[in-house]
Amino acid sequence: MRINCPYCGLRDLAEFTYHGDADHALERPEPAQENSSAWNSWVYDRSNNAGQHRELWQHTGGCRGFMIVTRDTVTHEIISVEKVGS
Amino acid sequence: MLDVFAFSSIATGKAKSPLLGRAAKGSFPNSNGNVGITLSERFAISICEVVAWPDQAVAVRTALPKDDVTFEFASARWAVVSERHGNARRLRDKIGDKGSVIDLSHGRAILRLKGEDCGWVLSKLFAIDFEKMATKSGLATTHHGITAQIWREDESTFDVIIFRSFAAAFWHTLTRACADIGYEVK
Amino acid sequence: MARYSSLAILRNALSGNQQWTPAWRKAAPKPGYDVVIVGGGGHGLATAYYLAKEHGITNVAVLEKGWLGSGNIGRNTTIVRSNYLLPGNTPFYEHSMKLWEGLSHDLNYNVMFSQRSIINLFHTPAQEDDHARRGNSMILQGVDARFVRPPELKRRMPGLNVDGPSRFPILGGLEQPRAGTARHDAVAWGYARAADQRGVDIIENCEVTGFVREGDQVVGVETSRGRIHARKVGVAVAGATSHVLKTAGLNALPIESHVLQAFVSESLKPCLDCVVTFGGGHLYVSQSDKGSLVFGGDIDGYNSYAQRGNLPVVEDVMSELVELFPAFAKVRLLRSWGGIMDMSMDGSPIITTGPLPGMYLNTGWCYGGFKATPASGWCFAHTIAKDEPHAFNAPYSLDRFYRGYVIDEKGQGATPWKH
Amino acid sequence: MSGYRLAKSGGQIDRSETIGFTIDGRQYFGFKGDTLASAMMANGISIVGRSFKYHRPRGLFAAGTEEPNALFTVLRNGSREPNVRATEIEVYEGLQVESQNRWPSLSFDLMAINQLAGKTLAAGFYYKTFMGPVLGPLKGTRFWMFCEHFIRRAAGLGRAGIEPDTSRYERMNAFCDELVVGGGSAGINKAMDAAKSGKRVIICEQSAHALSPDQEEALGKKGITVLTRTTVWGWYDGNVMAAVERVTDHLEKPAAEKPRHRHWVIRAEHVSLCTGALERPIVFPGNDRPGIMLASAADAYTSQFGAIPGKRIAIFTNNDSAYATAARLSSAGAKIATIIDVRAAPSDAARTLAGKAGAKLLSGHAVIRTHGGSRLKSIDIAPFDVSMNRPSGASDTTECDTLLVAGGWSPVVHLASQKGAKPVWSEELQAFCAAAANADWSIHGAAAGDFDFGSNLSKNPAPVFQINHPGKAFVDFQHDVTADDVRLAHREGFIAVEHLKRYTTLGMATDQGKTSNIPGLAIMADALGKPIPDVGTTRFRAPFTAVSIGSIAAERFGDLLPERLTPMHERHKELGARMYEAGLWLRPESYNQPGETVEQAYVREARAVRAKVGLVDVSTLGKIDVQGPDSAEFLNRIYTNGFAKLPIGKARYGLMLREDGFALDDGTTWRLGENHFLMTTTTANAANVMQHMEKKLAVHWPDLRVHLTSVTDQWAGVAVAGPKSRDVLAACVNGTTVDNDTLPFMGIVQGEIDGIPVMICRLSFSGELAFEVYCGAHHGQAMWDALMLAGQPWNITPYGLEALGTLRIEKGHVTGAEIDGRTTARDLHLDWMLSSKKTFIGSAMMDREGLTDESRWTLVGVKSANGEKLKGGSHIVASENADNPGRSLGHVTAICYSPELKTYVALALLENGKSHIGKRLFTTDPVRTGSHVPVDIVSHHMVDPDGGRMHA
Repeated sequence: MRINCPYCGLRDLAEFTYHGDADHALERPEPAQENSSAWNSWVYDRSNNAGQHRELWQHTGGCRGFMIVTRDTVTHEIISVEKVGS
Repeated sequence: MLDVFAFSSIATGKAKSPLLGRAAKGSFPNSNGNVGITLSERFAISICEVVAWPDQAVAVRTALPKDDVTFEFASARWAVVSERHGNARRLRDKIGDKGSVIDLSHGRAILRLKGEDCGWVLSKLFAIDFEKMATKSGLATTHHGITAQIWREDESTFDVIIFRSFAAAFWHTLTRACADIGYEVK
Repeated sequence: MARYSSLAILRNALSGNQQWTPAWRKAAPKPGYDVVIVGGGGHGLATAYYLAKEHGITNVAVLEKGWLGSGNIGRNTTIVRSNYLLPGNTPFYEHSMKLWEGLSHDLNYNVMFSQRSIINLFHTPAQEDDHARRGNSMILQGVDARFVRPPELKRRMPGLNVDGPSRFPILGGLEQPRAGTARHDAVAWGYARAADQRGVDIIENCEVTGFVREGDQVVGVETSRGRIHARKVGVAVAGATSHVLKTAGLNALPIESHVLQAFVSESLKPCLDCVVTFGGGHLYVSQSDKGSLVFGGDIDGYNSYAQRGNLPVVEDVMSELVELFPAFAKVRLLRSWGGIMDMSMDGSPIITTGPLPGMYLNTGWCYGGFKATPASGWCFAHTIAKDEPHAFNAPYSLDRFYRGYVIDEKGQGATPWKH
Repeated sequence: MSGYRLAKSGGQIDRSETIGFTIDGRQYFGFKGDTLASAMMANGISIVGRSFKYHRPRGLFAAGTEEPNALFTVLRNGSREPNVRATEIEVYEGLQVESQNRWPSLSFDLMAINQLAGKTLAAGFYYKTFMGPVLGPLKGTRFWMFCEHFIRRAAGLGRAGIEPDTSRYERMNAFCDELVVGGGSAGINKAMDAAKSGKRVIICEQSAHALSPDQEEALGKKGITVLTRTTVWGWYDGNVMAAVERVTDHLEKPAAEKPRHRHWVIRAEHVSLCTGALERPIVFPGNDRPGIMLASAADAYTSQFGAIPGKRIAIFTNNDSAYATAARLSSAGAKIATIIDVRAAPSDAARTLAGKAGAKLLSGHAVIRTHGGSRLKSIDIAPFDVSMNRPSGASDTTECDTLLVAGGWSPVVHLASQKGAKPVWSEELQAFCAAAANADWSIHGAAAGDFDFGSNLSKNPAPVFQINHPGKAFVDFQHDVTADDVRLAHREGFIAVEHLKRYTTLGMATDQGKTSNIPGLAIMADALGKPIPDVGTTRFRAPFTAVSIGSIAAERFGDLLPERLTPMHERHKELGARMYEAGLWLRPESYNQPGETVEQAYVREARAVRAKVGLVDVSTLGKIDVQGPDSAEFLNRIYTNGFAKLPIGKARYGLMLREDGFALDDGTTWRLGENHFLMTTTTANAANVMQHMEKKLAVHWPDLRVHLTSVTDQWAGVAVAGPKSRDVLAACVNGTTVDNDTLPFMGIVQGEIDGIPVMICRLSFSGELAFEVYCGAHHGQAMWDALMLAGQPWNITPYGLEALGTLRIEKGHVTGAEIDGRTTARDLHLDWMLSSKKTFIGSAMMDREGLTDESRWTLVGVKSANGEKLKGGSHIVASENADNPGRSLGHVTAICYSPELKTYVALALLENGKSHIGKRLFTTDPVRTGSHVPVDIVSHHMVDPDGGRMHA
């Protein structure tokens, strides 16, 4: 697999670090001092889609930037890559 | 306020290369007697990282000195290599509060490869398309978890910037990769 | 159906092997069952078998979307062990080990469970203490464990890089002598045959497409071969768990699906008599009866439902094998494949009632599914029959995550790809 | 003796150069350019291998990667390479090979008695027996393991060596617009076209000589990279192609710096598969006798090597291609006696060729039996009815020493299948072809089913895959899978193609079923009464052909594994330190003096620190430069305790949690300026913590203006610890004083040591008065020397990890051994660091019942009650009876001999630890030493609990 880093361009899988479901990661609940079901499910529950999956990758072996990769988990085909926050 | 740049000085004459005693100088031809590549360490020069705030990237880019090896290896993040001492301070003055300057002169080692076959040798170690890499350009990549920055000075000259603590191990790997070309250590 | 025995083999040999009958009936779905198990893999088949054997529940169907045993039961590296560290895990896996030890007789099917032992190598004093801690934990919970030192390792594994120069000098190993390997396909076939003999319907090429509900209650499943009613529905579909439960409206679970690659070399004369694991990375290797080295390492590390992995992990695994056995550099890789692991948030499984009334869930096996097959089926059968977990699987509840009673052998927290 | 060499022809060999080689120690000769297979044929060798199960004698069957029988072990420089196909071994002077899976010899193999067991060894017989008694000494798994012992010895092919393989393996990264797989005419055309349109082209050809020197030159002229002896074996996501180049296997004396194999990783914009097609056999009784081979093989041996398989040749075919072969063979000088064609009426073109070959044509016939021992002597031919697919009359015997079989052709679609293109059945070709390609790839020539056997010859075979007649008819030669085995699998319900494969082991041998998959499927389809495509086909997976494990591992093992060295590494070695690997770092474990044990060394070192002064290299600590106006706020969110109000020039000990509320890491962070911090992490966690914080900034707090940079390598660090540490610094530091006012606890000052700029922070891991001195890494060695010199009056003692551990255990300071990813701040008595005035990472999750449960294992101190040594990894139990210790209450995390307390002590995680303080328990180590020691449970602060010393 190769990922098209928004800054460095197309690079090998080995240069990247996986950080899991992006939509999930971006929905961090409001900081709190008490536990809540929102926090519980944010920390532990995943949609784990079969098919298109928006996921967070970091180019640790390059620019160290974070990107959201839309990838088909059934075929491994990468549909799009966007810089986080863009 | 502590003056962190005080530590970047390498002009004390007490600085020791991480390759000291590990990189035997001399010629190591291949079995046909050829020497196709020259290796050397660019030691005791200034290496800095400059990082701009997102909204200051353009301003910093224009503010950066042109005379040095300067390349943006990550978005709004530059490596600046210079023979000039105290370069960190100079950069700090140039960019002010548009970003940060981190002096890494002690934290990195720079190896220079010279020769027609640099591409062949580097391709053994890095998954980079060197045929397409422009001269006077640089990038960040990795070799089995050893992060590296690579600068192409000209058609047949490359600088590889690696973490100091990995220098000895990487040197060993690099010379192995050069063996079939034959190499000389300057 | 005829019992299997050497006599039966002779008898059939004389009649040109014409008398053998199918190992299990190709059953067609009935309109309804007491229990429907979704998933015709090792765990589902074992569950059906123990429902019949231990609880007398024989009006059971096992639904498999493809061919029987097409999932991880036939895609693993066949290692059976119970050398766990944490109290939450050990009793369950040790129960599994005890079931393994009698399985071939129990099923009248030789699953070739060979207790050739597993040795976890360690390479630093700190690792040695960690392994001692694990070994002591095992012994204190009645599991066999011993330390092995380099001279014995050298004797037992002549090719092992014991005294050669290495960045990972081998200081010794933690051995579980009762551990070993089994013939993975035979486990699925053996359970299928034995369950079938007790009246269980095994229905292949029957994909579950939804759950039949009466209010909250699950009362059956919709399948590619029609609606099938059931008083209870057990789900044991490993990597497909999230996918299947979405059809019941459950859109988020503490599970991610990841691909794990496995590898076999060309066949060799016997050169490795036990299972051995490398402490300098992540590698486990044994030699099959056919002579192939069977080995694997880390999961690829990104969500995947494709039974196919990528090159970086292949390179990692090969390099660790050569680091351990330098002579194997000249052995050749024959085949590789991928399986979809149901990775849980703490690296430990889930065997529970629910999450919906009438539904029962068995998932989260990470790497550990094969060795767990008998106990998983046994405990899941108990949970389905009695509507409550057995003491062995009580720790494997679904709410343990939210309540904070995680069982985290690797101490990695809720990052499934690091377990 | 049947095979022989023609007087002339053989495009690939150089008759002017004779090559000597040995098989099982016996000397043979061939020509330069020969493969071991062609040389054996020319030498008249008939038996080239023994089968897996029955040890039947087998001869050459093919000429390429599909060869199932001729496997040898290549011996070189004392290392062994087993299972190499003779068809792929290029002979060189002095080549030594060993035959396999036979005892005592290939021609006479005692294991062949297995054949007597005959039908009892049918598919799946293992599953039905060897279960043994339910009771007695052989109960459980014992009986099976007893039998298995012998089964394992009988199984297996070649023997792997145990001597390390000293060959070099190399990795090569490549990029191209067009990767052409296969150097046949289709491949060459494809490569040329692509090059013409200005593309960067790589062409890979697995054999040595398929490309003529002229062709190679022509391709080279176009700027095409030509890789011969290179097999593309794996197709990974994103057109990342894995290939292995056999660089020196064929050389007598390879240059030392050349790799044996080169592991190519080729990223291709587009891949053109020109992988050709493989001929497949017809399955009939006795079809495995030496002398029976594929027609295409005989064709190759004759044209490339001038080697003829036999004196009197018969051909058995179901299609036209064999006629072209017959014509070529006879024009080369071979004697073609008979052509047996299952088809009633072969085409006129075919008949003409048969005539040309001077062969008697028996159309509408089939071979139903063969005779001979170590070599084919004769065959039985009977009339055959294609429509019935059965022999339809009495048979005649015909003499021949060679039978060439032509059962039609299968396009090589393995790589396409790896790519994910499911093969589709072609009724005309009676073969699986690749599915439609896409923008990533295309397929051409014979690989696309585009066969060309010669003018007017038909591409389409008769749908005959097996001659259904009594007798052992082999489908998979290497694994001895017979047609009857396939039928048995059907009888027992193993009809799914994967079940067939797994139950019979069909297609799982080293040839991966290249010649056996289709016949096997056909027999199952016949048994099911279904068309072949309805039975299905298995998905091909990497590798296409077996590839050396060493090549894939290239540059990732042995001396090429990277290690990290601190600036003071040379000094540690000079001082006789035992180095210890932590992460990738090499760190001093202890500085053993002559005759000292590790324990004596670390106790001496620790004593010196407590009594006077010692120094330790702490350069490996993770260091992260944190800059920006929001740095303080950022750290306030990352750490559980407050950092907003940390004054400039001060350091603070901080604790981080994970989002799930468990402890992540700890360390001190120094405030160097209003907007500038230097964070230290534990050595092992440096990378994790960096990623953790980068993710927070990028994903959760993009609004914060903070820059993070790893500066671990920029700083050399030395901790100077002990009551005399201040004196040592006072003696060598210029530019600042280090007294309590200038440099209070957790204070930071700047100065110089021997002209080297240094930063000094007064903090203590050992519990003594201590300072961490940092300087630029290039100066580390000089600074170390200066401190050693300055410390001489107090004979300053370098100390290693063991002593460092001892000091921190005594003091009750935690490290990775306690922060193990399962512990909470409370477990470690760090709850005083959990700020209630703010939220921070983990604050929402850290109070859940499971994390605050009374019964959790919490940190305590442990003292050996009788002075007996404690053992790392011991568990803690209540019973004094070593043989019946009861359940585990917890475990020790770190142990040492405490010079201060004059006994062995440990830190431990103990169930409801507080409740045991002051009690007598036992540490037990049954797995390793059997040690069972009475211990007193105490507070984890075992030395100087009120911290008087470090605040001195």
